[in-house]
Amino acid sequence: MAGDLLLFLPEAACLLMALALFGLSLPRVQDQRRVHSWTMGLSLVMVAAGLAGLFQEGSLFFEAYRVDLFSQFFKLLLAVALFLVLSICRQLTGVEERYQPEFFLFLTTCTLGMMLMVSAVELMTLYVALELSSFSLYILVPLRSGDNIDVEAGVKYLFIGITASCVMLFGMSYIFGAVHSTYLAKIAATLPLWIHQPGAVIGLLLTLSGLLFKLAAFPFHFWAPDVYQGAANQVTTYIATASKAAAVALLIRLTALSAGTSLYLLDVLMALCVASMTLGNLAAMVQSDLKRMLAYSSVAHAGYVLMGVLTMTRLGYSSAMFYSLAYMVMNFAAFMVVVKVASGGQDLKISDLAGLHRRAPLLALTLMLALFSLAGIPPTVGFTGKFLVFAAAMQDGHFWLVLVGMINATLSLYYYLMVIKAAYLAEPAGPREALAVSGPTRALNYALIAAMVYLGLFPRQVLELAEQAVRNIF
Amino acid sequence: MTPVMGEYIRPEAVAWAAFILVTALTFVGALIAVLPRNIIYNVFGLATCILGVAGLFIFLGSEFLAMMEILIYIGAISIAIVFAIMLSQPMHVQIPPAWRPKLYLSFAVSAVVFVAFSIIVLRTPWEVALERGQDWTVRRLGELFLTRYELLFELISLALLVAIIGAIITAAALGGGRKSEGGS
Amino acid sequence: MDPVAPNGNELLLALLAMGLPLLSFFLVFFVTRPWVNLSCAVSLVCSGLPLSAAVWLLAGHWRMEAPILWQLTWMEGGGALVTFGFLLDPLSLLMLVIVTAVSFLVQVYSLGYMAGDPGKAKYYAFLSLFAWSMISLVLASGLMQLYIFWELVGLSSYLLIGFWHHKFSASQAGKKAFVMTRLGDLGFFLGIIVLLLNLGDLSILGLNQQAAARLTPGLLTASALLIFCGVVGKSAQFPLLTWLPDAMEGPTPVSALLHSATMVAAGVYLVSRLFPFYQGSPQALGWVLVIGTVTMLLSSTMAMVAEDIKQVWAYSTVSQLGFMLMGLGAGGYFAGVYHLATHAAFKALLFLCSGVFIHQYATNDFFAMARAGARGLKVPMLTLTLAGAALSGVWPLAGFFSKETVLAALAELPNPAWLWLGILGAGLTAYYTFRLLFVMWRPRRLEPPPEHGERAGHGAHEGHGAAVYWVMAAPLLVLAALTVLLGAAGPALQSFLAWGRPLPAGAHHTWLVWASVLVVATGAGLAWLEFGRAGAAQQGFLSRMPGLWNLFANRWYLDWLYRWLLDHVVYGLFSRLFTLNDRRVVDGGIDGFCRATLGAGWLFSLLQSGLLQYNLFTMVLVMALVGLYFLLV
Amino acid sequence: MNAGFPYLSAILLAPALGMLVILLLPHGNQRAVRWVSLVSAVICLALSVYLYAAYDRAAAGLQFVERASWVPSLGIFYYLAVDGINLPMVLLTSIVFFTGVWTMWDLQHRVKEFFALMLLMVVGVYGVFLSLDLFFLFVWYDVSLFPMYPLIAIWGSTRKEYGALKLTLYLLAGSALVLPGILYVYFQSGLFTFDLVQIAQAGLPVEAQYLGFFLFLFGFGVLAGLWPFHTWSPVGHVAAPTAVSMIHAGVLMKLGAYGVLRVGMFLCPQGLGDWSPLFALLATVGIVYGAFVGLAQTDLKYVIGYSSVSHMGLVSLGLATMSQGGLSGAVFQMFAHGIMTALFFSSVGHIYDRTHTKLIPELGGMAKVMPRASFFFILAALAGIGVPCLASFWAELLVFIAGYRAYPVLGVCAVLGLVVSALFMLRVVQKTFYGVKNERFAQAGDMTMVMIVPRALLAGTILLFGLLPRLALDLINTGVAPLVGMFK
Amino acid sequence: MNSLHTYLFIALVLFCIGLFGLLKRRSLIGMLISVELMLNGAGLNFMAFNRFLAPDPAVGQVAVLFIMGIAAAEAAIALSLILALFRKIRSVNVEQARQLKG
Repeated sequence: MAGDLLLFLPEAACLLMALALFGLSLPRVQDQRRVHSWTMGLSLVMVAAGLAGLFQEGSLFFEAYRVDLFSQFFKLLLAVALFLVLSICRQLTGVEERYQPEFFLFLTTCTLGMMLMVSAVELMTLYVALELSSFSLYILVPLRSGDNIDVEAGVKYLFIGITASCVMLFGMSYIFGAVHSTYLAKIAATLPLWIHQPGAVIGLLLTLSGLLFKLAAFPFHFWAPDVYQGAANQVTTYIATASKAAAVALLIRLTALSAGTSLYLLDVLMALCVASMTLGNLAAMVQSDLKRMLAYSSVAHAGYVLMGVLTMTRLGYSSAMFYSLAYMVMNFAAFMVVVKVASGGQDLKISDLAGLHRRAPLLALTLMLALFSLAGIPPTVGFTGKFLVFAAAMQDGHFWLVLVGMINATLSLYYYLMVIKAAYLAEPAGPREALAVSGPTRALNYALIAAMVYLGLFPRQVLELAEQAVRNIF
Repeated sequence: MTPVMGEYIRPEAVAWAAFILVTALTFVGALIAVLPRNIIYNVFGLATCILGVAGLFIFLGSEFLAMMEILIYIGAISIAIVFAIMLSQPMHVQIPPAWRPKLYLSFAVSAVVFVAFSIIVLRTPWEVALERGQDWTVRRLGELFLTRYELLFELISLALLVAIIGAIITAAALGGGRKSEGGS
Repeated sequence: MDPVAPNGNELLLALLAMGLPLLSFFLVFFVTRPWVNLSCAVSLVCSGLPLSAAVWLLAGHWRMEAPILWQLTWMEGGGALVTFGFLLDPLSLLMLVIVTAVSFLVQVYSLGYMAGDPGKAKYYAFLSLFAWSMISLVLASGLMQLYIFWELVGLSSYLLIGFWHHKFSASQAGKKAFVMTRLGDLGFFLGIIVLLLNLGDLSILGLNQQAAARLTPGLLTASALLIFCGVVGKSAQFPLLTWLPDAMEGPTPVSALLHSATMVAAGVYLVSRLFPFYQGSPQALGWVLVIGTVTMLLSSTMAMVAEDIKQVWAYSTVSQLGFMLMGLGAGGYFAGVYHLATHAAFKALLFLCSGVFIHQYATNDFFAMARAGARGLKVPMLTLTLAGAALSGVWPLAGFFSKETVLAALAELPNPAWLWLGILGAGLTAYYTFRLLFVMWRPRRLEPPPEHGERAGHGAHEGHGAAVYWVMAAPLLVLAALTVLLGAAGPALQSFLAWGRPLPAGAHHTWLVWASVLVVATGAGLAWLEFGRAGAAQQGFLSRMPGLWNLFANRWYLDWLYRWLLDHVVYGLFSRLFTLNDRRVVDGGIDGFCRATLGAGWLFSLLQSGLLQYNLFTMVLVMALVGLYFLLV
Repeated sequence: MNAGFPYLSAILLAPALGMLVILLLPHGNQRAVRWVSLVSAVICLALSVYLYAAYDRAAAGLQFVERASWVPSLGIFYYLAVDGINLPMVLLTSIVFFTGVWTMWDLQHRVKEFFALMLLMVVGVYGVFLSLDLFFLFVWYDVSLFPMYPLIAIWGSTRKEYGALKLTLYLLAGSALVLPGILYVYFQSGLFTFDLVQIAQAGLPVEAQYLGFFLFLFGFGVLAGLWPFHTWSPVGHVAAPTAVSMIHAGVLMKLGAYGVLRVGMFLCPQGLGDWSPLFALLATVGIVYGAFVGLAQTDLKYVIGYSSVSHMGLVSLGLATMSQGGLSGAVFQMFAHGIMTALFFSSVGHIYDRTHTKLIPELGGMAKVMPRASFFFILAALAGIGVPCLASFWAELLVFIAGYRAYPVLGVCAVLGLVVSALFMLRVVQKTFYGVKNERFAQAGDMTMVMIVPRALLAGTILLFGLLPRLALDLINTGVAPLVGMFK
Repeated sequence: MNSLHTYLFIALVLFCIGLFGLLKRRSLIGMLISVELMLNGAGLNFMAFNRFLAPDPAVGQVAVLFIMGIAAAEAAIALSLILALFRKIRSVNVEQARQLKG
């Protein structure tokens, strides 16, 4: 049982943290600082647990739960993402003070749901874990204080979410019908029997839709702009980083079921990939709200990830894994700046960044690097991620897809440059005081810059880890 | 039932009648749940439909599930919806008729989905499993919950917990006492 | 005649001649420019020594047996081998002496002429640059080297014409000269490439000896004509002749050096240099003859109506160059070269004399000069007359003999028309030369000498009038001596140029001598009637024919044609259209594409209408399409 | 392989470290920023000159090789080496970099950021020239491009934001073709290595070369100013600050041509054959077109921008001939044009600094006002016209010969373009520097001796290589020769 | 009545009616009701496959049970959110919640 516990270590830590936060949320009056410190401490423990559990392998709960490098990689990613998001929650101005423990609680349960999700190898478990994380987010989105848009965003998120989950369930039922099992391992084992059954393939596709929703890929992306804009900045950060990573993980696991033998699936995924990239990038060009723009850009990035996934090769999967890591780092860096600049928790227009280079040079630098990284400019991690994804697609012979991807990357540069322009060139209308950047934030900035460049130039270790992870998904 | 009766009303016929009844209940309920503009009819439609589905579950061999279906959907969900309706909108206010094209488009796209999926269902050679267990007892379900679906069981309780806390926070706290006259 | 390598002495002298002016250019331009006198001294030394070297070489090789060749690889790549070196043979030695001599004399003369000019040091630097390029051109052992220095000569010309660049016309003229000669060089360059690609050898000796044998006649003619395009540009032949009169905007010594004696003669030199090559293609020589003739007549007519003294000499230069080309085109190698040599002497002299007047009276109009009392300046006036007589071909001056040889060469041609045209040209030359001389000698109204301050020509040089005058006069005397003496040197030069062997003696046409003397006398007499005799109106017969007068004064509307072509075709059509295309089509297309992209973005963002159900509708629609697609596959 | 001191890495690292140091310097310490930049520039220059001298021309081939595995699973190598093609480019970069830093010495506005970005850009440029690994080549290629945006948009002039945006998007659109091309080649070669030399030696399937060259031609061609994808270049030149224009026109445009040569032609020598007529046609159109459009411009920098289009067309034409002479000429032209344009822009930069205008009609008689600046500009113009004994003459000579040999009609058109370019260069010189001076600028002031140094270096280089072309050509010929062998 | 396809069709009809409602209804509560129909359709599918094909008859039942649980939780959250929205904009009409767009 001790071995089992070790296998379950990250989840256990997360659960523990959730319990602790639940306890913290009970008293009527809380000291916000203390809660935050506790949360940070606990999430650090979680990161440690994630690290400790990185190379564990095994299976739990009657084969419904599988611990392997693949899942542990993503768990570590999730733990780190949670830690990072919590680290910018010190001044939680976007959320009313008395709900802050709950806020942390839901972040934690969401993370827990995703951690379980990446390890789940049984469809129902997977589904329920997915719902657990979704529920937490449904609640986190409208927790923002102030505007009306938060609830509206929450409602839209919820309805698109439950529609997607209905579709997903419907698809699962077809898979169940065709394969007679909900265990991924069995499904994969009987691949030749079902792959040419229309019901099964459609079922798989519909199942994927739930994950495409999480990933905000076309056509399940409609929530993204609204939620990004409507939710509190920190929540948006979380949605933009952690939940994407988990979605990628599941997408890989589920797509891998078909082992690349269904041309139909490939075609549909390619179409969605192209549509996501194009639509996201084009729509992002005309945005004036920074978070909304980043939302559309996340739609485009969902397309890039899909490009890696749809190749259904090892290189493709490992590149998608790398990309999700890259995406997490760079997107977090961008949102961190958003959170810091919008210190009142308000929404941030792109034009509000004017004069940032003087108000906070370090933040401006981080933002610029993050945006260049998102645009896929070397030597940042975003480029390396894109490069790997494109390489995977090219290896599979999707020349045109790569071309479209590159053209899209160029398009995307336009709106990223607009932001950089605002931060570096535009002068604010009135005098704005310098932004105070605290020591830890400074350190965080340096760390992020270093991470973006280091991972961009030295992808070797992570890449090898990812390759090792995808070698044995089932 | 006497044997005499049995000669007139054969079990198959009864079963057929019952099946048609539950199917009709399901469809009619579903339509009522969707079509009328008055929201309270829709809830009744949902309840009717649920009854039909519960009947279908019985036909499919699981009385337990039928019971749970009624319990959860009618007992919990429908009631909650009714409360929500009462809290949210005055029932006598008629909602203006819908924009026509939206109706047609919705119908068209749903119909296309229906046709497409029907053909897919028909084209799929659904295969029967080689070995089939026959243990339909509730006991077996309970066993599974504690063994194979242990994690699932825990998970769903966690999910429900989260949902409840969330619902409390959202419904009780959000918007209450704060500026509330916004919106268009 | 296989070439031999130079001995140490020859090598040293030749390299000295080639290298010193370059050294002087760098020294003066980059180092000594702030010290004007030092700069002049450096430059003078560096042009005097090459002159001595040239004379030494000429004297030492008066009876040379074989050409002396020395060369280094300058650049190599892609089948093109560019050598740098020198080829000493009679022609190049003769030309070297001419170039260095005129160059040195002009530099001496400029001491006075440019006195007080703020850019004097720079001027000397440019002169040195020119001397270097010209000497290297003359001595070039390969066609490519010749071409390179040919271009550099053009560059020096550009710099020197535009030397007073604050004058708009000067910079305009410089530009025009550069671009027009460049146009000709285009052909020259293409000709070189044709030869290079088909022959693989660009050495002058090789070309002269083997080209005719190794090239097909068509290619030979084509390349010869292409190369001749360069000559047309550089020697201001028809139709590229109008830059040379404009080039008179430069300082007068520059006109003397570049635009009469040496640089423009480079074209003629090139044809002589490649004479055996040209002989391989009678068609090409025929074209040379035609172009030369046309040019000679056209520019003579222009000279007849010009009132600017430098313009007259410029037109006459053009026409004399055409005359040389006629000689060459007629097969008279010696005729062309001889006329080149004598022309260098008397034309430089003409310009330098005119320079004195211009310097003195601050005007270019010889009518005005005459009225101002030009004939009071004895030395220049006498030398001017001498040189003018030489130009007209008055016995026993140099011009007479060289002109005779050319006419003799023309007389060899089967078609007598060429000869008559040549004689007609000689008559015209005599007419316009004497027209000028008579005007100068016999002004109608003598004005009182202008106030001292009014003749502030090119700077403040009042202080040292006499010294300046004599510095300028000394070179005149030297050149005048040459003008007289060269006539007698004809036979010697002829045997020198023919490697010491007597040329096959052409028939000596006594009647020809008389005919030309008669024509010259007629021309001069006409000029006397109109300009010289007492009571003459000093109005040429052409002024009574306004149509012709306008045609001649407007240079046969050649400039107008070029202007029109430039304005309407180059600027108005090509440049404007290309620019419009660039703005509207190429760049506008890109901008339009970007706008369209943004528009597409706007359209897509409309999908996000805020209405939840439209979004759901899209989702379902895509699902339906995916389902349908499956059915179709 | 030369063991020993890693010269090439040192060249790459010097500006990179310089950038880091600058970033870490406290704000407001502008002196230190300048000195750090200058020191790194001097180090690069010294190393480049040393390499240029120390390269063994007799042995030829790749020298000073540094090769290490980077990501073994993908076959990415850290692979630096020089041969006769990229060594002149490295020298060019060093010279322009050094002079660029010196030229911007008096910059006052946001100094730290400027020099940091400039150093970053230079790192990228060195990286492209030195790397023989496709992955790294592309990485550095983009690294050299993206600092352009802030550099132009912040410190630029006329329509700077528009120009910066256009340039950046355009160039990265070009790289959108290059990356698929690289990946395509990577997989088509079947070697799973990004090592350019290996792929070139193994040879690609001919069909793959066909598509591959197309991608490289148009991808890199955009940066080389290939017609009709050139419009970013004048707009960008006009907007950019002096040093950026210098580096941009002087070096960055060469990256494009270098890319076509090093990647496109080395990897796809057979695919080139089918494209070369088109390539040559576009190049020639560019030559003539650039010259004609240049005629109509009234902004000094636009004129230079279009002359760059024209001159880079010569480079392309040289490449398209696929012959020893054409390639040598193209490489030499890259070098010569780089130095020449840098001189152009640094002179114009001075004029603009002093008069705050670069419109030709407003200027006039500048030769009187600032004779030194005028001298350098006119020298550059003469080099641009192709006056002998200045570096670009030799390059143009080789290109014309090769161009005429391969495509006689296009060759003649290209030579014709040269006359037009003479016309417009001289027109600019006449209108700007000669004629009546504008009294408004009478007190504008000439270059000081300190400011002359970088210009003199550039001018000296033009003269040196013009008088002694073998200094470059002997080297370039060795680099080009193996490639010519591959065409057969 | 004893055929798989019958049930699959019934489920599909339910699902599509739900879809139709989801797209058509403007009341958020009405949309929620439609979603419940869709979930039931999915559940019915599970049970149908369970009855006719699956090796272990418990699996489908378990799935349906969990679907119900999820549906209940979803309904709870959805209703509370709808109420919160109602407090803010005084309406449950989805067409009036359109501040977020573009």
